[in-house]
Amino acid sequence: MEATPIISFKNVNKIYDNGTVGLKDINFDIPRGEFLVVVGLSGAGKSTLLRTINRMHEITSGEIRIENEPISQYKGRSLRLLRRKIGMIFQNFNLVKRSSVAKNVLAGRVSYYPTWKSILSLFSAADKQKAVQSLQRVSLAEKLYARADELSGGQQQRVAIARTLMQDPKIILADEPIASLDPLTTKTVMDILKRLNQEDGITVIVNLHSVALARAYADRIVGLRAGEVVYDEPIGQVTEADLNRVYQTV
Amino acid sequence: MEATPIISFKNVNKIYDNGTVGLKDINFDIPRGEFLVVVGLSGAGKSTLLRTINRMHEITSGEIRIENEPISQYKGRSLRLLRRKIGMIFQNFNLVKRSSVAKNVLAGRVSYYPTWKSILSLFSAADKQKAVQSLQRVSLAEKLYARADELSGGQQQRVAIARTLMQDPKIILADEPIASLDPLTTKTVMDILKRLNQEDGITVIVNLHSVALARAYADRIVGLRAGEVVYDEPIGQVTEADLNRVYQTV
Amino acid sequence: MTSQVPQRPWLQRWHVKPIGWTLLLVGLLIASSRMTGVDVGMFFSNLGQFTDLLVRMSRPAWDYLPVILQPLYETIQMAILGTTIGAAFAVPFAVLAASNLVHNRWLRGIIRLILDLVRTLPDLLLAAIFVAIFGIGSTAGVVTLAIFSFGMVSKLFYEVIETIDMGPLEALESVGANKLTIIWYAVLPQILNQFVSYFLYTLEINVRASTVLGYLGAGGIGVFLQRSLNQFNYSQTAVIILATLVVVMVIDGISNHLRRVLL
Amino acid sequence: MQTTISKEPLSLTLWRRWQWLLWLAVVAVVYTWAVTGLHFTGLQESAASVSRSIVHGLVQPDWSYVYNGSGEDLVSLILQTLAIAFLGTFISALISVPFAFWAARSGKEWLHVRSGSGKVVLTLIRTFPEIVLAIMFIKAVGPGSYAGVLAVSIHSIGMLGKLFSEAIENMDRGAEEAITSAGGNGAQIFILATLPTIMPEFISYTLYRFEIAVRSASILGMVGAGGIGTPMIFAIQTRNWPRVGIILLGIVLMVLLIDSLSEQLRKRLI
Amino acid sequence: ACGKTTASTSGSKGYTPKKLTVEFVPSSNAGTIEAKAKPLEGLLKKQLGIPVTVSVSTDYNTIVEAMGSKKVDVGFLPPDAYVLAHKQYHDKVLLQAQRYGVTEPGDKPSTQLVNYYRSQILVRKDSGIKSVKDLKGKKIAVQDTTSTAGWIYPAVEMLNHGVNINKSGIQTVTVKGHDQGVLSVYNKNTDAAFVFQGARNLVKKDQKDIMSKVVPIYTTGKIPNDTITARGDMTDKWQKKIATAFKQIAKTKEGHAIISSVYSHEGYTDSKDSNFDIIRQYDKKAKALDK
Ligand SMILES: Nc1ncnc2c1ncn2[C@@H]1O[C@H](COP(=O)(O)OP(=O)(O)OP(=O)(O)O)[C@@H](O)[C@H]1O
Ligand SMILES: Nc1ncnc2c1ncn2[C@@H]1O[C@H](COP(=O)(O)OP(=O)(O)OP(=O)(O)O)[C@@H](O)[C@H]1O
Ligand SMILES: [Mg+2]
Ligand SMILES: [Mg+2]
Repeated sequence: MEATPIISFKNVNKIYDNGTVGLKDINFDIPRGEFLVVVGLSGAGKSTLLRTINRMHEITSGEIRIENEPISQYKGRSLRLLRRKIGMIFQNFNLVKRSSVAKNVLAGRVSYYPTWKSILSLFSAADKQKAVQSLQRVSLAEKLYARADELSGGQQQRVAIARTLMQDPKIILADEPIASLDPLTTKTVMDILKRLNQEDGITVIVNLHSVALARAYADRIVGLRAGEVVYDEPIGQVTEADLNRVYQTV
Repeated sequence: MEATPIISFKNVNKIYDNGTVGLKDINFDIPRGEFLVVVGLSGAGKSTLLRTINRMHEITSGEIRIENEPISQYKGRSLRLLRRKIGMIFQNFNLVKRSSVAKNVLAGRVSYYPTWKSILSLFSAADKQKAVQSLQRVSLAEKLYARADELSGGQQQRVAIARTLMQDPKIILADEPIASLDPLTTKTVMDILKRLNQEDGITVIVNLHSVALARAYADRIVGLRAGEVVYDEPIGQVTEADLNRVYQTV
Repeated sequence: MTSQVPQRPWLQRWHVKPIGWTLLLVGLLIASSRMTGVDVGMFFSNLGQFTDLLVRMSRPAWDYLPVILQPLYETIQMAILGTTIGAAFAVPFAVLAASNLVHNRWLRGIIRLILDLVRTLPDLLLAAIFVAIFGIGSTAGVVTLAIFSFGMVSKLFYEVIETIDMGPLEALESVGANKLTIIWYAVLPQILNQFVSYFLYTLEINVRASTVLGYLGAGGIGVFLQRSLNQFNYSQTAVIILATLVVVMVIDGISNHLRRVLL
Repeated sequence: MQTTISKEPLSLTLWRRWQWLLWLAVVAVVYTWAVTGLHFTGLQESAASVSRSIVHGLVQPDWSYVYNGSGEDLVSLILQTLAIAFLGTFISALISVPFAFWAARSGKEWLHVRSGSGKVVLTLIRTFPEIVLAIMFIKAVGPGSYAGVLAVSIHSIGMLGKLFSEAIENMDRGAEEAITSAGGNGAQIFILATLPTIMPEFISYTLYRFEIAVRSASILGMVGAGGIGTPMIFAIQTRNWPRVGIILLGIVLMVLLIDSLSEQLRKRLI
Repeated sequence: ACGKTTASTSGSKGYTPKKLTVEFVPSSNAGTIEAKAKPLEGLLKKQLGIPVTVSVSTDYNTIVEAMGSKKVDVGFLPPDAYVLAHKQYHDKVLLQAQRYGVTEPGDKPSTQLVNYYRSQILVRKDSGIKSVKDLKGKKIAVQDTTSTAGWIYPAVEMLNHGVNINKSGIQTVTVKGHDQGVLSVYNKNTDAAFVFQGARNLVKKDQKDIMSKVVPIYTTGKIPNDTITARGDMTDKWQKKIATAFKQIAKTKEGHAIISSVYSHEGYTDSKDSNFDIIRQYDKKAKALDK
């Protein structure tokens, strides 16, 4: 397992068009099957970091490798195949509110279909079955035909996770998946992520504000400040004092 | 001090127009100078409880007394005077985003002025001075002339607190004042509330999701579930098990 | 792993709603095509005739420009005054018609009825009536545009007011402020920039409308548009259209800029 | 409690105050220009008697015109107006979609050349007088409501395209991102995320434009492009106020009905 | 819906309509007009034996353009519009409308059918203006510069009397519609107005005393009445057929009632292009006024 990391950052820098430094000289590896939590103040660069992994953002310099392949070379179809194996979960769920849960979940499968089929919603029976199973994994199968905007926040986030599962991802990126959820729902969502990590061996990377949650779920915590890694320790060695360093204002 | 409670609920019920039970047979007293935290799941009735205290919501039956006066009789000017002595802080700050911080803070003072004066922004020099002082108490005086939407979440919440201070309130009601703030800002805001409670003797009632925070700041914790008080203990006697009862799903 | 998979509701399984809507739409389309004698083939076979005028307009007679400058100014002036008067009257009505500020349903209902009625009056008819009352000229144009703008702006305004964030209102209410103060402190700052942008939007519409109003004698550039058409002098028509275009684009530009500045 | 405030924000306010004055000056100049530039005519000597006969005519509408089976009565012509507006708006909505994507500004493009040119084209279409359009179409397909339909459908692109493109600019890109990150290609993103997200606004704007088209279809009557407009203009020109009255009544009822129907539709669809 | 008009046009033989489209624009000197097309449709169909569609417009530009693009076969055009249509598309005048003449004072209809009308210069009776010469330095309400009765004729004839409307200190105010011209004099907004003879009748309903307060000081020469004009490429046979049809219609009781009440035409008389040379002359003179 230690052989090659599934993701590795080498001297990665990201400068936004307006000059804001998003990431500064990022260097670290993520081994296969890890549950990594990224913490940091608002604006520290957590979202930026996550989004460079599936090329939703382009980096300015350096190199990101996934399964030992530099990702900057991917284009068109190969980029879509890369994205297919990386599931992404968003803070605000990003569902099509007016479509049914079934449709939203099946949308996670689009990259397995030719365009015309997916546009006409001609999904195979097997995939429909898979959608039901994905929803069952997040205990939401009974909402299959409900419209997404009829669901509560926690339920919507679970639909988003089910959608991600449809991709059969090797990596899941979750950008503050539990902000604005209540403690109970938070626990449900984090537990599901942990289970996916442990049962299916999916590598999970989560951005969180809450240090308490990070300590409860992570294998390893990375702290960002102003785009730089200021902290990177396995969970056994995390101390209060270290984490406070992350939350120091600049 | 134990003489009369500053707020007391007697058999309070609140049923919304659409039939939802907001509060069910609420009975408890809040002594002057207490720091009370209300916890409960989403939809438990925390906001409803808070809002009945300054009559932003009307109750259906029962009686609420403030300083031994039943508040249901107030109308028009007397109601405005009641509200003046109760400061309210909102989860989403409720600032006028496009106005300056100064204007937002001074708005807390309007009930001391006749309409025409407040509309022409003819505030006395003393009150302008007071606005600066209020901002200094929340360490934000340097933002006096900034526009509210230029501030970060934590700064906006501090402006909202400064606005409340302008009222010279005897009671502060805070409805999830720290949701969606990062841990550092959360601490700042909660510390300010605690200081107001201890230094000025203002009675503070805060709705919170986080049990950890509740235990850190409260004198006493009240737990709601489905509109009912299921838990009411001074901070010394709070146990994990008790709190879990609050978070049981129904 | 055993939670229940629901039955797909009957309505959804047979796509009742989408099919129903589609049938209704197609039915209406067929009916109205019948009624208006739509014939797709004819349009395309006569495309040449359609473009004929465009070709004749493609050589604008620039020497006509000085002639139309004065009426163009007049059009802008009428539009500015008409829009301003209309918008000024619209503000109090909009406040009274907004359901989140006025809870008295009767008052709101009556105000809305008035606004709806005003809005239905065709601008052509207004122009004709005011020309009859005020005689030919700017007054009739200004009054027509004012009433037309009033109807339009008041609706846009109260819809904006209804979408404002009620938070600051609550905050001020909880501070103990009265209605007028609340409107001044919590409502106005929130809607000001939308008001400005709707004002400019209406101004733009009014500038364009005056090309039609001129037909009825309400002054402005429309008189010259009609004259050029009556003389079949399309190169003059082109100049008029281009000049109006410039005015509209300037207003559009100001509006975009202000929106960005005021945002 | 020391109360000094740093100088910097104060000087900022000073500039703001100046800026405010500057704006005020500009506005004052504009209004002075507007007011002094126009020659106002006061109330005419004949205004009273004219108004009286207008009011008299309006309160005593010409009921015989409502329906007489000739196909040239109020009811038939109002139906015709509705048909023109409906078809015209429908066609326009379809054509507007590509225009809207053309004119919508997106972060990526270079110097906004694409969206800028799209916006200019839409403005040109909007500014192009409906009457001239109607003449062009009458030349192509002959006088009648068909020409009216075409004129409405082209003219409406100007406004619908603008509204649509603004909706696209302001839309929530979340769902698009989700499909992108699931590996969807451009067409899949468009059909599965963009369209469902934007549809309610498109429909709502189309209904709004339909209401406007109903009201302004009367303009087309001026040039013989069908609808209730022609008899209205004739009645006005010959000062036949009872006739104007009944037409006005018809238009008001029609527009009120359309407004409330489309309000219902909007609620139902969104 | 308008038939295969283009297909049947072949070379010099000319165009034979299978289906006739007629468009109508009200003349500026009609007292009553109605936006009615159907009655005439029926009458013409009976006479010609082919389907007929009639439509109405308030603006003659569309008729001329539609005739130019062969979408309209026959148009009712005012004289000035005819001149332009002839120049652009070689359309051909078939008939001129007849109306009863107008007699002063009081704009009463005469008993004689004529194929011309006249223009008048109106002033207030109490204004002291007695002749064209008195108009110098005054304010005159005129129609658009394309209007025959509301600008061209009176302006040119004033020049014949030595008063150049553009030079003699005269201020012109362009108004819309002859009724507005009458009213502007009545309301003292202007000192005089150019209108067609009989325009005062338009406002008689609203202003009962119009005939006594506002009076003509000058009446111009004859202006040819509205035309019935056909597409230039129509065969002679059909031109004749259509002309005869209209004349027949005007003679029947039912037909006369309709054309009189809807278009205020009383009859039709044959016409030829040279009848309009007078208009062309006036146009030329009117253009020269500016120089
Ligand atoms: N598209 C962009 N263009 C320019 N600057 C950006 C852009 N997106 C983010 N930034 C800036 O980059 C920095 C890092 O942003 P990022 O969104 O990664 O922070 P974050 O840690 O996710 O914060 P949060 O907790 O608020 O989500 C911030 O200063 C932000 O303002
Ligand atoms: N205006 C209203 N009309 C009808 N029902 C309402 C209204 N406001 C709240 N409710 C209902 O009353 C119950 C209590 O709501 P309340 O807002 O007090 O909950 P809460 O504890 O503050 O929840 P949260 O943590 O989500 O803010 C909920 O079931 C809610 O749906
Ligand atoms: Mg982020
Ligand atoms: Mg709440």
